[in-house]
Order: sequence, then structure tokens, then C-alpha cells
Amino acid sequence: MRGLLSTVAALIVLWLVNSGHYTPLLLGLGAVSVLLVAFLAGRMAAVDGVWPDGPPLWRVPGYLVWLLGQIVAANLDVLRRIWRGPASLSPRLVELPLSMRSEWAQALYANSITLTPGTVTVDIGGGRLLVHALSEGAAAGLADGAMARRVQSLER
Amino acid sequence: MSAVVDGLAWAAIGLGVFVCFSGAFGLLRFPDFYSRLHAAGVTDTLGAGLVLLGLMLQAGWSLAAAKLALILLFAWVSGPTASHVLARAARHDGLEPWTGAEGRRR
Amino acid sequence: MNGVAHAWLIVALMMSGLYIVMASAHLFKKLIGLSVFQVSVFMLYISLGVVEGAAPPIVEPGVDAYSNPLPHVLILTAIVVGIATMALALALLVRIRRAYGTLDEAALAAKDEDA
Amino acid sequence: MSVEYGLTLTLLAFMLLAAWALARSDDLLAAVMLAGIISLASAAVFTVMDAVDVAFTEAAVGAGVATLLSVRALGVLGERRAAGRARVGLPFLVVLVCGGLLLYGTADLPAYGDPAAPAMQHVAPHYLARGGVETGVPNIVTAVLASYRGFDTFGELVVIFTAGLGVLTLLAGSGVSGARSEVDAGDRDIIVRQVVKWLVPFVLLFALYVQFHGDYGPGGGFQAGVIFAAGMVLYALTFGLPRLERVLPPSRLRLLAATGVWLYGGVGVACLLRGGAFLDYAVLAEDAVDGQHLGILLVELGVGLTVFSVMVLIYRAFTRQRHGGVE
Repeated sequence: MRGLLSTVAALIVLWLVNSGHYTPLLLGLGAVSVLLVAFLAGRMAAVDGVWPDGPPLWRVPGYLVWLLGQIVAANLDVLRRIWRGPASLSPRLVELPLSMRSEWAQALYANSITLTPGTVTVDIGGGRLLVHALSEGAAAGLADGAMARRVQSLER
Repeated sequence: MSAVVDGLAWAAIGLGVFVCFSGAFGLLRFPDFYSRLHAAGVTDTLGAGLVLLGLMLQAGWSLAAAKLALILLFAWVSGPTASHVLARAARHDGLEPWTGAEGRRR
Repeated sequence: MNGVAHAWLIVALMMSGLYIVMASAHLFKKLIGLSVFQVSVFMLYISLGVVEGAAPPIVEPGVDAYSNPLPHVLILTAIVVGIATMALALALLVRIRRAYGTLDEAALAAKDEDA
Repeated sequence: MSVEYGLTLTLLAFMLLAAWALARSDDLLAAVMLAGIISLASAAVFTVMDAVDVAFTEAAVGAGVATLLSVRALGVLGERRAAGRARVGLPFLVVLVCGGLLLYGTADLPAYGDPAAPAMQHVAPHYLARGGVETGVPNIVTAVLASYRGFDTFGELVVIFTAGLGVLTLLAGSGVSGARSEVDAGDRDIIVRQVVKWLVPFVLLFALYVQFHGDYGPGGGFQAGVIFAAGMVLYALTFGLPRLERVLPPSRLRLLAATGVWLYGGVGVACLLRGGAFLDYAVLAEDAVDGQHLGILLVELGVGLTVFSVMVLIYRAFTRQRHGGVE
């Protein structure tokens, strides 16, 4: 339920940011739209059993800033390799343990890995993560577990 | 808009275009499907990010800038998911990754 | 000075679509060719409504030159009608494939001869 | 040559390359993807040409729904390659002659962006000058679509509805029952499930935003309907068609599709009953402009409802087919 409530809050923000017309008519239509979507989202969750869930909102900006730094650093590394050519690659598949409990944290971790170029999550399941890394350095960067710890701390 | 902000905006857009171009170049240059995904990731993340940052600087403190930020957020959520789905489909189809010079020698 | 070079390119694209429709023996491929043809018609239409240096036809204070909205209206609805009719064509292909076991033009004609 | 024109030409040349690759390829899936690329590039061309509403629609329909439906249909057909021998000679000749004549015809076209072109002389100046005042809607495309040419649009909506009926009729009976037709959600992994769970509500709300802001910016019922349907299809792709059918029963969808057409026509009849002409919204309220505004809002809603439900129904009809194309 908490997930659904934060979904509604985010939907309201989305409407207000997109709209730019704050007349009674459009605000009313906005309210009806948000309620309709929330109703449908609730129905979907009731049908498939997956309720929207996520980290506490105040912890998100800190993680995003950290992730942004990682993304830029990883991009620079891959850019260098692009211009040096395939000889600079040493691609490999590595397995990582998946230490998060909740599904959203596992998905967030997996997508954060893919979002930093140089590493792509290939498979997930059975408490493990299969990652394709472009180089030894990229694989080692994941193996040290800094990102996993950050995502885990969001869970608490 | 001040000349400084305008200059920064164009610098970001120019840099973003260069990064996107590099990503496309890598897409052609890298040896196999999986490594090409990384090159595409460069375009998706930093390339798109820099171009949108430039546009946000041009838009100034307005709703347009907020919408551009939303676009970036959307791209950063959907992009890696798509990359992952592609990689997973390739793996399940039995496509083996290229492992570089050592792999070829073996 | 702008010319009509865009129209030449659009004609070339249109002809590629037509070529795919005629040259390919597979009905699905023909349909894809048709959609390429369709897109180029849309672009030719829209290009007739462009006014150099004008704004999109959304009235704003302080703007006095807009592009022609009429082609936009016609093409906008045509696109959605296009997907609906394309779905109809795909459904027909499904039925043809069920009935004949092939989508190859020559094979279809041969089966019709036999019947 | 202006920058915009150069951009248009570059994009067109790029599309021509894609079309060339399409003509040469035997692979049907590749053909679908190349057609999708051409479609997306054309959306960019429309943006450069100031046709923002069209670009929006083309991106959602051509590059999105059309590609998805084609891939679905390919799966159902069980065809991978256009194996048959292609003819070259005669088609090439026809294309050469036809293209030559069209190129000859372009000599009479006005230059790109010419403000004095014949197309700018007739009703367009009136729409641009008076549209905003007469309908109270700043987006002239919406004003023309829903009000000045509202009768045309009604026709188009009925075409979409009829095409949807056609697809359902053609594919009825040959489908398999919902439970077996789609892979179980267990097949989709955690990442996709979680991302889609978060994304779908935002896609749906964005569609509603597009629906109700068509008066002020690019958007309206056609785009909103397609985007709303895309959100639902995204859900079905991830969690399975049977689950979508529990959220949105097909009988309800069929009802909605008809309701949209009824709503549009009903607004027209309401205008008649209040002493105006069919679809002349001015009589709907005390003030003519308010009436126009109300009428446009309602018919756009009708368009959105029908387009959305027809798209989802079409997707469902294709998804329920047995794969491989055999009885």
C-alpha cells in the first residue's frame, strides 16, 4: 500500500510538471486522471500480486548523485576503449552474489550495473547475477561490492 | 539568458553529440553483440544526458527544464532494461561472448 | 535558397516502397513496402505546409507566422487509420497463411490453379 | 539553404539508405525493424517541418504499435524469410517510369518553406487567424481536427472502429484460450517486472495528460489512445495477456470501443437537438466559445476511448493466435 501511495504522489507531481495549466478544469481532469490510473494500478497489483515498492524517497537523491559519478567515470572508460579499438577490450562474463532481499532493490542493482557502461546485466535469478563486463577493470569494480552495499543500505 | 549559461549549454550539447557519435562508432567497431551493447550504453547514458543537460540550460528555470529532466529519468530507467532484455535474449539463444585475443588462441 | 530537393528524395523513397511491393514475392514483405510508401506520402503532404522560419501552428502571443495546420490534421488521422488498416491486412495474412500454408505469391497462385 | 532544410534532406537520405537495405533483405524481422527505423526518422522529419502533432503520432504509431503488431504477426505466421524468388526487371522499369514522371512533376512544386505557396492561400490563413478566437483552442491542429473538420474526423474514427471489427472477425474462433496463449509471468525476470510495474502507471497518466492537453500543445485523442494502449500492452507483455484480461475484461473493451464512437456521434446529435448543425458545438453552451471548447473536449475523449480500446483489442486478437500459422 505504501508503494501505491507514493505512486499516487509521483503521478500528481508528473501531472503538475507536465501540465503548466492550472485552471480548475484541467486540475479537475488531472485529479480524475490520477485517480483512474491509481485505480488501474491497484487492480493490476491485485491481479499479479506485485505491489509497487521502492526505497524511502529521501534516500534516493544521495544514491542518484553517487550513481551519476559512477556513470560518468564508466562512460569515460568505455569512450577511451572505443577510440583505442577492440584490442583494448578483454570482455568476460562474471557472476555476482545478489545480496538484496526485496525485488525492487535487486532490480535497482541490476539496472545500475547496466546503466554504467562497461557492465551489462545478462541474467538474474537464483540469488545470483550474471554480468558481461567489457574489461577486467570493470569486472573488478563490481566485485569490490561498493554498489551492492549502497543499494543494500537503501533497503534499510 | 547570460552568455556564460548559453556557452555552457552549447558546450554540453556539442560534447553530447561527440559522445553519441563515439557510441555509434563503437557500435560498428566493437567485435561482438555483447560488447556493442556497452557502446550503445554510452550513447544512451552520457550522450543523451549531455544533450538534455544542454537543452535544460537553454530552457532555464522552467517547466520545460523539468520535462527534459523527466525525459532523462525515463531514458535512464528504460534504457538499461532494454539492454538487459537484449543481452538476456541473446544469451538464451546460445550466443557466446567474444573473449578477446586469448579466446581466439585457444 | 531552398528548392524542391526534398521532393526528389521523397519520390525516391516512395519508389523504393513501390519497388518492394512489386518486386518481392512474399505478401508480408509487400505490406512492409506499402508502409514505406505510405510514410513517404505523409512526408510529401506535410512538406507542402511548411513555412520557412514559422512556428508550429499553436497560437502564442507575439508570434505571427505559423506553418499550415491543414496537412497536419489530414495526416495525423491518416496515420492512425493507417495502423488500423495495416492490422486488418495482417489479420488477412494470418487467414491466408492458415488456408494455403504459404505467403509466397507464386505458390499461392499455383494452389489456386490446382483448386 | 536553411539549416532546417539541410536537416530534412539529411534525414531523408538516411531513410533512403534504410529503404535500400529493406529492399535487399530477405529477413522479414529485419524488414520490420528497418520499416520502424524509417518511421522513427520520419517522425524527426515531421518535427523539423513544424508538424509536432503528426510527429508525436507517427512516433507512437509507426515506430511503436506498428512494429509491435508486425512482430506479433510474424510470430503467428511463423515466417522468417521472404524465400521466394523476387522479380527485378519489370518492377524496376515501372518504378523508373513512375518515378521519372513524379520527378518531372516536382518541377511545378513551390520551393520548400515558400510562404506564398498555393497551399497557404485557401482556408489555412482563416484557420490560423480565427481558429484560436472562434474555438478558444490555441492548438490550431486540434481546432481544425475536432471542430472545423470534425465531420471528417468522425469518419476516420468510424474507419478505425470498423477496421478493429474486421480484425476481430477475421481472427475470431481461431484463437486459443487466454490461459495458454501467453507465457506465464514467471518467465519475465525480476528486472523487467519491477521496471514495468513502475513504468505503466506513468505511461497511462502521460496518455491522459496528452488527451486533455491537446488544446494547448501537441496531443489529443489519437495520440492519447495509442499511448494508453501502449501502456496496457506493455503490461500484457510483462505479466501476460490473461492478467491484462482480468484488469480490463475484453467485453468491457468492446463496450468502450463502441462508446467512443457513440460519444462522438452523440455530441453531434446533441448539437442538432439544441438547434444547431451536426457537430456545430457553438450551440452547446450559452457562450459560443465555451460550447466549442466543451464539444472539442468530448469528441476528443470519444476518439481517445475508441482508439485505445481498438488498439488493445487488435493486440489481443493477434496474441491469442496459435503460433506457426497451422490449424
